Amino acid sequence: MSGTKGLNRQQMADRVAREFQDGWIVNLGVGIPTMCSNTDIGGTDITYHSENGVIGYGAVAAEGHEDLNLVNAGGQNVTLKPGAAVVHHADSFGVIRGGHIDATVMGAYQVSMTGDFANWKLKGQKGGGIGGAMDLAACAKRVFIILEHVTRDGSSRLVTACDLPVTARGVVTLVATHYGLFEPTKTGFHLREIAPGLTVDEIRAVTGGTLTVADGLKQIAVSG
Amino acid sequence: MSGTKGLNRQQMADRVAREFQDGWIVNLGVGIPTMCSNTDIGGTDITYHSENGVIGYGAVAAEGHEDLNLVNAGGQNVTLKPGAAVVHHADSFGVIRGGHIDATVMGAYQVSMTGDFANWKLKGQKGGGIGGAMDLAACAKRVFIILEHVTRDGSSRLVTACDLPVTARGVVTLVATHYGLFEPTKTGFHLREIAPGLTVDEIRAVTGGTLTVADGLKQIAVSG
Amino acid sequence: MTQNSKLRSSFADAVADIPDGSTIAFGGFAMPGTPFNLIKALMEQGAKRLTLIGNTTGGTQQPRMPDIGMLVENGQVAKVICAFTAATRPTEVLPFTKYYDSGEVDAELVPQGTLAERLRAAGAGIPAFYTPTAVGTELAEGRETRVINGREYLLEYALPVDYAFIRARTADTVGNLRFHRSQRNFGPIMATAARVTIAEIDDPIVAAGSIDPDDVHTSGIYVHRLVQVPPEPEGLWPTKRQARGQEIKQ
Amino acid sequence: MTQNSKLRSSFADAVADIPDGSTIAFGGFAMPGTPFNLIKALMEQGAKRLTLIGNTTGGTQQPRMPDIGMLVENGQVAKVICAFTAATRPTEVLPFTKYYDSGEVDAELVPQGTLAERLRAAGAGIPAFYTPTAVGTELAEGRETRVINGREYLLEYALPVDYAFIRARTADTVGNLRFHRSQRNFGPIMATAARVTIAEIDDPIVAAGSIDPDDVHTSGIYVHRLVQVPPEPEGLWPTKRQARGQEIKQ
Repeated sequence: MSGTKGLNRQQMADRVAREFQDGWIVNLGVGIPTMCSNTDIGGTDITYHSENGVIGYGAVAAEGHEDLNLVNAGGQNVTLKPGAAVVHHADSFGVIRGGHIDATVMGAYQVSMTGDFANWKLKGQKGGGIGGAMDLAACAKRVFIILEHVTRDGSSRLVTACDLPVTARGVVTLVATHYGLFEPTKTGFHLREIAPGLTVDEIRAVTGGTLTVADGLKQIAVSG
Repeated sequence: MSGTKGLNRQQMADRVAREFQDGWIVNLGVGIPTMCSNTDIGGTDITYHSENGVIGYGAVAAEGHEDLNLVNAGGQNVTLKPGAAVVHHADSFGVIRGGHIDATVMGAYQVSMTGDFANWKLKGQKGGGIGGAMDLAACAKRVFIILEHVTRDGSSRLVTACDLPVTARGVVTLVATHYGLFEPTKTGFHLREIAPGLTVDEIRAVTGGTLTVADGLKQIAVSG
Repeated sequence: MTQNSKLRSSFADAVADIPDGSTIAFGGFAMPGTPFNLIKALMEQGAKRLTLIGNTTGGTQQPRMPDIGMLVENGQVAKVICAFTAATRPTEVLPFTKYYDSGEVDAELVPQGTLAERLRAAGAGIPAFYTPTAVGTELAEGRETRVINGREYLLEYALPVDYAFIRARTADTVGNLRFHRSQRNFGPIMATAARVTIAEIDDPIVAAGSIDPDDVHTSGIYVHRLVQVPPEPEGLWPTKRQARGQEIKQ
Repeated sequence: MTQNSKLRSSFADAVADIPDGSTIAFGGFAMPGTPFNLIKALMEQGAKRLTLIGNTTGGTQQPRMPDIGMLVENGQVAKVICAFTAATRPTEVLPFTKYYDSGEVDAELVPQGTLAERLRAAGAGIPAFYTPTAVGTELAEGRETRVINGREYLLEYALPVDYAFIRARTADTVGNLRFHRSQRNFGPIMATAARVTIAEIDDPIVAAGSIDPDDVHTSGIYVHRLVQVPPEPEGLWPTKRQARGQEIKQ
């Protein structure tokens, strides 16, 4: 049932984006996390930062209106919001490492119940793709992870301990999967909200550690 | 004979300035060292750097034409040469500490024959005035010192070992006094050039360690 | 980007909530970049037991503009961290020095480049670094050093602050700043090192988007409160008369 | 400031003296700031046993622009230091990866922020620093860490380079640079870390004094050689066609 049941990609991004508070500085990883910037979160004023030093980027540029020297961390030609600023790479990671990022949203292969996560290296791979992930993971005030709940062969990506090389330890604030919204606790995952069409038992069967469930468990609000 | 015989202040500065090579980046300390920028050194192109982040400043501003937000390290309202750039304080000391300053010229209370010098704290003083001196001393490619050869009570400022707290150790390239131009060696000072009106014996009598003398000792050329 | 909420109508308002015991960094090297108006407001506000950071505590020039030394004289200061506790010229005596000599106020004397780098490190999430500066001097006595590639270096720690008081030429409503010439000095790095940055601004504050993003010196993410400097005499400016009347020695 | 002598008439001339065994840093994050023309010239120049530093070794996009991977394929590279030896998406295989997997070329994988800070440190005379990044990961295994204020940090060393190849929008004759938007990325810090910085410039080079000193992104003291990028097809530009034809994944 990987990806076919529960939330779609944009809905996962939407749910995470609704955590953002007015005035936050947010860094979005490549892939699904990027879709958080599509979410309508009312009058909330978010400053999006990308690793290459763009503070305050906006929507993807319309075709024919791209500035080829202006990209986000995913290499997309983006626009700038009024009040944007550009800094060099050391200053950009000064923003990150200095704790000035309120939230980062990243994809992952695995998240552990102790808040570790893995997203840079597959099993048996020599080397990997770290990019800015380790800096963001270690230093952002909140680390939100969006990932598929289970692997292609059906095993959980929400695990008691990562068996892939981790990106950082004990940092994950919140996890969104197709099935729900979870907080890593020391002993398992706490289901804060459930996706439409899923049951707690279905989720428990594919979640590492103990699954605890929020009182009066709410369903994730879905639009579209 | 302190200051009355030999070179005057501008002549000491001139002699040091004639060491500057085309293309050098130079930092001048407060006081006599600042006068190096008055010296006509032909077609030589020098970039003057000051601690507060001005790269490429020029002459002191004419009265009535001062920009009050533009000062050199001595707080004088200066002008900018074409091609100047301004950076912040951490970047400015990045220029210094990163070894990008070809020469710094500073005043001092004492210089030792091993290339130590002292210029930030008097005997018995609590605290002192360090400013950028320790960074410049430790990191510039060449440290040129201009100082009076003797103290008011007649003892030498060119000593075997500093008895004042040092600014840095083993860094002094060249020393200019009213009496001559000296290189610190391990065992004493090497007199490279002598000021008009002085004799080697007069200098030897007021110089710490062994005084060695350059073959075919030249007199310092003096204009004005 | 959060609009407008950063604007404050007065210096008094901008510093009103600063508690006793705060650590505050002041921009400025000689006159340029010194937040005279915010210092004055802090004197009126009266917070005590402060730790103050700046290049100097202020010089001997007359007429005197607000400086760290005045806050010391005002009995508000427990400690200063700066590159000068005495003047460069031994014959000159700083107003601050007697408070330090008597032990009334503590001081930590830091080489200027190390001071700048410690502030930058605090803002950039570097808890400690090595520097060649001050190795072999009294300042390194009893402290940790390390030999790297055959050279000895001194370990220095980041210097985070609660508040930064800075002065800039231009600001937009989201707090992006531009400095004019050597006004820049410590401003950008202190802003990154502070929990709360308060900037006094020379020119009328402009709309977000008025400063080209390539030309921003300090991003608004580091700037929390803006106060426009009013015309003299209400606002303090370094007038030509004042500039001429002094001999600034850094 | 030394005038005019920094201008080079061709990319070939600008890279002619680079010896075998050099360490070279390449600016660029995705397309912006990548010195395509200098990379191409280095391929033609043929220096070998190079250590190359960049954010990535180049992606899988077509048509391919000059990248570190091409220098690897050209047999010129002993080692790369970068933040990606594999693509972010496991399904994508970088041209570089097979050379690394076979052991033909060595690689040092460095978190992007640590890479940036190591370059900045080299330029700023900081031989080593501590960072929270990568603590508790495979990259920290067997390496020195230190607990500061209760948190564990990893010791990282400066990364000086012999040459930096960068691309900027504007330059004046003394080598002051301005970058356009995210073209800036690694350019300014690599310039400070290099013994010799070579910059390819989009726009016609202007006279010294044409760039306001407050608006210089990289001071000319860090820039040694300038080459104006000629119009296509002689000069390589990231054209819209090329930009559209790719999916860049950093």
